[in-house]
Amino acid sequence: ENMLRVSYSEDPKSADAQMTTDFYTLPLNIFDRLVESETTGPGQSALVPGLAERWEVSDDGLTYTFHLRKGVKFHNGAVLTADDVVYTFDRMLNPATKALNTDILTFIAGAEERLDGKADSVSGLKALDDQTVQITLTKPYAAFLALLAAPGASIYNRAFTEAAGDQFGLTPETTNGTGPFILRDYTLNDSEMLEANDEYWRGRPKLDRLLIRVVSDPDTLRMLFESDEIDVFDMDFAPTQTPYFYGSDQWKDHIVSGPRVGIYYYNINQLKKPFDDPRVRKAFQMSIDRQTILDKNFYGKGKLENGVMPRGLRCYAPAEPIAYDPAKAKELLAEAGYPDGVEINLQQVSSWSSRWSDMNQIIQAQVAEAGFKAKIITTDEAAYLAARKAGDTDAYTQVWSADFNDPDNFFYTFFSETGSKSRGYNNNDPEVFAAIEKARGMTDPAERCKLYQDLTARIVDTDAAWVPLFSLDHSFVVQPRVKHFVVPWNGWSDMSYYNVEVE
Amino acid sequence: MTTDTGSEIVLSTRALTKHFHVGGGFAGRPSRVVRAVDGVTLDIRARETFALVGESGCGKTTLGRVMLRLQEPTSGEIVYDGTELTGLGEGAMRALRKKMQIVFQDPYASLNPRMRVEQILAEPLRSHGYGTPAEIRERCAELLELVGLRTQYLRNYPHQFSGGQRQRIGIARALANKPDFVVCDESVSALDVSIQAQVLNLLADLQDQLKLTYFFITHDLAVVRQFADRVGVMFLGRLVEVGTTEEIFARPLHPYTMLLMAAVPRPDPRARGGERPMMQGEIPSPMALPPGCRFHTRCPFARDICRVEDPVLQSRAGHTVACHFPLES
Amino acid sequence: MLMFTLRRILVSIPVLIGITIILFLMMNVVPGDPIELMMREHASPDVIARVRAQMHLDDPMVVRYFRFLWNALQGDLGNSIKLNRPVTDLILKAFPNTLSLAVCAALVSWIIGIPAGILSAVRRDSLLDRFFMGFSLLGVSMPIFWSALLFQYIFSMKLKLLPVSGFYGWKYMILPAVVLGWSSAGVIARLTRSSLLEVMRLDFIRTARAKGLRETGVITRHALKNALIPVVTIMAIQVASLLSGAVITEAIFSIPGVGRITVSAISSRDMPLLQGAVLFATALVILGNLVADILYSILDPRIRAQMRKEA
Amino acid sequence: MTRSIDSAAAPETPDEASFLRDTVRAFRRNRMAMAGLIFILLLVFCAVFVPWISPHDPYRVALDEQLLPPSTTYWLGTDNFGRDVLTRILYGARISLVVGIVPSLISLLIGTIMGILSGYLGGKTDFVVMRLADMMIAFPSLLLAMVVMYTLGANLLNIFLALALVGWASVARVVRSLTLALREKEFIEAARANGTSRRTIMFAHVFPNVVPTLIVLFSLSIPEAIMWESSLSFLGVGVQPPAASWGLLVAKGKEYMFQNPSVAISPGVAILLAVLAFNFIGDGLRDALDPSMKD
Amino acid sequence: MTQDTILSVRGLCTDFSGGRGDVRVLDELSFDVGRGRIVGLVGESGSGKSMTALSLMGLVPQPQGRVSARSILLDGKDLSKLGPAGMREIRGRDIAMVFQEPMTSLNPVRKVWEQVGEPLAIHQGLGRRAIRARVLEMFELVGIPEPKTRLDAYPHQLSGGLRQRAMIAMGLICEPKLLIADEPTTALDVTTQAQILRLMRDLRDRVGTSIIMITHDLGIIAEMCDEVNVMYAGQIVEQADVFELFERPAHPYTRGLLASIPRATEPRVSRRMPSIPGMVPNLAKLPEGCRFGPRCGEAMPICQRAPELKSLGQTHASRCWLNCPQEALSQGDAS
Ligand SMILES: Nc1ncnc2c1ncn2[C@@H]1O[C@H](COP(=O)(O)OP(=O)(O)OP(=O)(O)O)[C@@H](O)[C@H]1O
Ligand SMILES: Nc1ncnc2c1ncn2[C@@H]1O[C@H](COP(=O)(O)OP(=O)(O)OP(=O)(O)O)[C@@H](O)[C@H]1O
Ligand SMILES: [Mg+2]
Ligand SMILES: [Mg+2]
Repeated sequence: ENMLRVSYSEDPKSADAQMTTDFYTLPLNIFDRLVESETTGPGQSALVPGLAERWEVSDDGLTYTFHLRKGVKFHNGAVLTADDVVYTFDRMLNPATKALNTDILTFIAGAEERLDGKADSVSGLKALDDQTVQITLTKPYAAFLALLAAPGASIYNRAFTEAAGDQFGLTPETTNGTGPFILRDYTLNDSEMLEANDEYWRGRPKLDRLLIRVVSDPDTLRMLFESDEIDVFDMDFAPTQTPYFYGSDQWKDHIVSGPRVGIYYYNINQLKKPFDDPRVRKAFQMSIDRQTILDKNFYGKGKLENGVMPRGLRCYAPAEPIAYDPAKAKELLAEAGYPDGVEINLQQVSSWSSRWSDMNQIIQAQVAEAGFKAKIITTDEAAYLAARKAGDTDAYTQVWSADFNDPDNFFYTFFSETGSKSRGYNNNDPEVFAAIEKARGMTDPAERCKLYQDLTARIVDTDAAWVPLFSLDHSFVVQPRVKHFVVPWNGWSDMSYYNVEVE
Repeated sequence: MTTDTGSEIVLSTRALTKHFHVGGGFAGRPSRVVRAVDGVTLDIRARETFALVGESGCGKTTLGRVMLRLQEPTSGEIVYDGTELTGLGEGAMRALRKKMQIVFQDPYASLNPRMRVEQILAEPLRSHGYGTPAEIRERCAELLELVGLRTQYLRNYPHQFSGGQRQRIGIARALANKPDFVVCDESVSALDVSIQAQVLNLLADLQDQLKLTYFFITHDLAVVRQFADRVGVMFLGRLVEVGTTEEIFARPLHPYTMLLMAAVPRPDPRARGGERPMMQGEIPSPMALPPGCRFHTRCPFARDICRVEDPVLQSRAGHTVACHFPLES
Repeated sequence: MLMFTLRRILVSIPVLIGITIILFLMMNVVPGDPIELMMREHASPDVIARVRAQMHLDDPMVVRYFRFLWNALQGDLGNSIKLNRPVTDLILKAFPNTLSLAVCAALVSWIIGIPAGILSAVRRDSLLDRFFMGFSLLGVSMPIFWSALLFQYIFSMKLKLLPVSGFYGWKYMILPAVVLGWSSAGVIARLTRSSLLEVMRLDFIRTARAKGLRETGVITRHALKNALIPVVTIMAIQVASLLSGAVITEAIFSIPGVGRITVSAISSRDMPLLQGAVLFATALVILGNLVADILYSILDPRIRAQMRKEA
Repeated sequence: MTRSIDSAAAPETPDEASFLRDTVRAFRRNRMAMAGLIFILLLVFCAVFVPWISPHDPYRVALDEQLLPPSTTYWLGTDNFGRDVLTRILYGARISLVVGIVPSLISLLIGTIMGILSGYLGGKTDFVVMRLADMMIAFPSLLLAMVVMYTLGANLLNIFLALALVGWASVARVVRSLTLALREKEFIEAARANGTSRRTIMFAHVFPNVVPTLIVLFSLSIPEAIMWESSLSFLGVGVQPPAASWGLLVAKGKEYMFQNPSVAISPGVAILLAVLAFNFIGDGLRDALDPSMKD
Repeated sequence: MTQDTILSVRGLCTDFSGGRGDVRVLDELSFDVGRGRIVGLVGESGSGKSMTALSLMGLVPQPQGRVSARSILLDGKDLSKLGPAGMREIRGRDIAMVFQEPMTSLNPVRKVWEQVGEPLAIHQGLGRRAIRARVLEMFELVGIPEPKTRLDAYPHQLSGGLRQRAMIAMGLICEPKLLIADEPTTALDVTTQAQILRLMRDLRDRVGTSIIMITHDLGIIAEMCDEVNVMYAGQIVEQADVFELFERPAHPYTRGLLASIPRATEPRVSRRMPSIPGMVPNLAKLPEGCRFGPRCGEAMPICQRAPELKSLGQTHASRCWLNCPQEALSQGDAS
């Protein structure tokens, strides 16, 4: 039988794209969006029409008019109309929904009011007729289309979704989309079974079925894969198996790898001593031997990054390299008034994958040479979030990969006024804030890219507000019978399996 | 009589009762009652040895413990030396314990295996604020000598002694605070015959020397005859007969007393085989007492009234007996 | 017997209430907000505040606790914050999996532990004794995740006898049950051994020997039943504790059981789910104890009489 | 004096053998227990003096020496950071032994006090204490430990707290039942008859008589605590790296099982041996302290 | 050994190896039991009475205990030459035993009739029905009231007296040649005790079983026994016909014992009772020579040497130098 078996390390908890920020495989396969971002090559994507056949953007960049594809049917047989689109977006902004992905839509006129409960509808959302949706923004936003291709912008059916209420997406009976697969079975913490949608408007997918199993133990996952109970082995779930598969004669030819539009970085909090001093931050940047970490801890599968944008992102351009120079770092520290070194905290969360604690341990050892006495602080996630919000952290390491292909997804997240505070950077640079806001509305792509590249220089080199590390490839091992397996452009584990085939 | 039994009463009980509730508990059905001691009225005279005899489970131990208020009586009075004990507070009772002591049956179980003899003897002294540590040590040595043990044993543990020696330590402990009244609960039953005599002799000597009163619980009638001044016979929580030892042994009035005495094996092969009367059947359970006289189910002389009416303890021919038809000698 | 059971259940009510109070306090005095945790930085403080209000999370603790208690008494344990499903549903779906794992594991531990305990008691201080005790202690001494890996590697990877992981039939049950069961077999073996040794010292064993009974007969007909009384009572409790102790096994063998739900409830501060799961697990332990007592009385006529009298 | 009859025949120097000495002798005759004891002593010695014994730094990161197989320099190989596994195991022994011992002591202390109070005083005290203990026993222990670790943070102190919380109740139960049995003993009754205060009775009579059992419980709860810690470490809420505990080393090493089995197996074997050793010691103590097993 | 001797023990020794070296708990025991006779074994706690019984039964705790004997002839068959399997055949069939504690000597979790009838299953391979019928018969024989209803009782449902009767029924069920009763009435009330003792005597009269009666109560000995062996510290110190023993005790220990028994039948003369000074010796630290020497009021210099059990006539023997005046005197001179 033509079934693909993949795995997830955790239960996705819901198929409702509005309710998750972590697990997109179900939404990507069950629903469609107005616009889709298609993987055109390793790390490359293009926006292509989805449920919207075509669209127009007004000259001021404020009004988007989408013309829906005719005859698209939901899994329950209902026909897609413009009202479904309006409903879907309104549902996301409806405070009663408690949706998590609202920032996709906050540019729409009236979105904030709706979110704050001050309005019963969103003024910027209009169904002009059955096939036409008009969306008005409060101000121009260059990446709006890209946002609409994000999984969170999946389109639901009004009647069905309203009836399902808060159970939408939790069971096969309460899930309904237009996508290539239909949810047939959902066993919490065990598996989800999807079946091909014979009526799919783009044509029936090549797979009959898609099984997503929840396997949380990396060793178990590897053994499942090797005993042919799983078709795709995601090395992100078991990074320590990388050398084994690359070295295995049996498997090394079945590795599918792709760059990830994502970046590993260290956050630095400028609110607290000693990182309030740019020299200390600079010293921190210089005291990390990134190449060694990449080579030894990540088996060399990736590239160093020196900017805010990872390779593959629109507007990406190589930035000024950061040198590994512990001696210089030591000098800088002394200059900043810490000749005998300085204590810093590296924050981590106990439930995170051991990758982060490994990295902290390595960096703890590396920065010691420059005089940073790093202490690793482990808390649970709730405490960590609270501390970060309160500006109590010194530094932590994380990865960010693109939700949509636009620099705004990175710059706004980290260095906008809200992002800088809530993520614990506190890089309170009004010029940067202003520039990021400005870039959002810029329509000339070249100019816009230039601005982002300048911002990179400002943030990374001048302010040393951020420590870029590297971007890693995402590797999968697939069983030989799996065909057309492609790493998605952004390098995620979440992907659409529409094009995959099994022999 | 060899001891000068005074006539003043040192301890008396009035309608003393101790009931145990077994089972039950909240949400359960009303629990069942064991009438371990059921209305015992008794006077014990100063410097006498009062023996309490009866079969296993008849309530001897319970009576002894209740008299010392080691267990709270269910009802009734205990008067010790003019003081009513039942209402006494914790502190006053603790103070009185100096004067009322107990020696237990099992010489193994009654000494804490983890304590040295010295600690065992010092404890009652300390509890009553006897004096300085040096004085206490001196008194411990004195006590040990009193019971005929060498003072160098002070630093030994109980398991290093023989049964008889242990029982002496138990006696020494009871005597630590110079009591007047000592309950001996089967104090020699666990000992070998040859040792039993030693300990009984010791108890007799101490009584003479220290003017003690013994409440002597035992089931061994032979010991009673040789050791006690007066005897109380107990049956299922009741005293059925009380009198001087000689009276009771020479002229038992209660059928139970008579049968009890007949049952004792005699260390004389010539005396065997004589068709002595023998009790039949089982002793009723203290949880389900029969109506009327509680002995009637086993009594060879029971008549109709015995099955209906419970006899009271009354004076008869020099001692007291609870029987509708006391035996005539 | 019925009265006895009823009384035991009554006594366990304060225990259950106490546990919910402790949990409630513990989860409430420490920082961390389930909504914030769920929404991360994606939601503005206003939105979070709104959601909190909607879920009555801002009411005073006492009010919230009594609301929980009141609803729980009516059989409603609320909705999981994180999974957005009724807690009762979640637990009832996951429970049969955990139960079958626990029961199978318990069976394994008895199959290993009881014979090992008997043999090593009978052959006390012999090589056999050492071997069996060592074997059952080995299970105790190996972290579960370690023995799990070992077994998976040997039986699934190398010998290809059993599936690695998952929960789709009896074959899938074997490895997790062996791993979990072996880890508690030592307790059973040790208890069986010491209990049997204890019984073998009793007078009636001498009586049995005085009849001319063979040693095997002495053990099987006289010693064993007595010796197993304490073991059986532990066994019933053990099933209950395995139920809640299966967290790691469930994770490694991808078993969708209660343990996994509970762990995620703890880390996401999902109070309704956590309360529900713990309440459930606790009730099971209490039930296990009750079963143990009833078994006890079935095995031991003295206790049976006692209970009949009490009830 | 006529009464000195007894002394005449009594041994001049009473049998010197004390309870302690008997116990030690019985224990020493148990070969498994002695082997266990020697192993643990050796382990403690190594753990204490490891900075002087081992030439390696347990925290040094040397990524070019990752996952080396056992060699003469690195007897048990190196881990994914190039740290010497043996040295880490010995440093881990420090934490694991402490984790084994401290919470056991705490739960023993609490459990003993609660158990004696509950058993001796009875009544309401008993009801309350036993319901508390029931709660702790009924509360799924791993979950209880996790709740503590998650809510109060993963550090050594909280591990102690969590394990003590889990452990005291069963100690209390055992001590209570011992106390109940002791309360009926005649020597306790004798103390009461002497007017000895309840406090003294509990302290001087009951307590010393539960000590042998406590020792056995202690020796058996150490391995249990070590296992608990490893479970917590596996779940990510135990001891936090770069500190090393055996549980953590195994949990971490498991990831490299197929690249360098020594990383996973050696700390596992350390746990195994230590747990077995403590178990043997515990069994040996139980046999030695149980007077009925003595001849 | 005559035709009428059912058991003849010669040179029975039992040793225990323990923590502090070997201890000889039975030292060269020799005695006979006549057919249909009741032979008493009396002595203080620890003197080795129970150990004698266990040695005869082959039930001495292994591996600490070792039994050896020149011969133990049971009806002509030498038990000391039988292996464990052979002893199993004998136990319960030819020799049976009744133990002291009727409560703990019965298995609490099995019905009484199963336990009482078990020897039949072992030695005669009877079926359950037949066994039940036999047990019922035995219950009637030992005077258990309402025997039918007691069959299915558990031990705890019976009183002490009934339990001891059941034990006796169990002992007699295979009609053994010899019944060993180890303190069968010590745990019982005086009145129940008297019933049981009478029962045992009646049974002997009716069934003709020989009985070894172990007790420390000389009263029971006087009631029950035909012959008596007095034990002291692992040895038989006096062996006599029961009348002989009570009327003419030859050993100072026996005399002391008889004197220190309180008597219920005689009025008190003095509260001070005659007693044997000192205490029973520790078997691991026996005195030189006569084991009773240190406590003996009549000890002589020769008592530094161990006396032999010396015959004083057909039915009497004693282990004391007083019974060998010549030797005692000559030795006394020599030293
Ligand atoms: N704590 C208790 N709870 C319930 N019943 C008790 C308790 N103590 C004693 N009894 C019961 O009270 C009755 C009298 O017991 P007690 O110990 O006083 O008898 P005794 O005459 O001393 O017996 P023995 O000769 O066996 O020592 C018995 O039936 C006993 O079972
Ligand atoms: N397992 C053993 N190891 C060593 N010595 C033992 C053992 N069992 C019994 N003894 C010793 O054997 C001796 C005889 O014991 P036995 O039980 O025969 O005495 P007894 O005369 O029956 O005493 P009691 O009247 O107390 O029953 C005692 O001194 C005892 O200490
Ligand atoms: Mg008593
Ligand atoms: Mg004996």
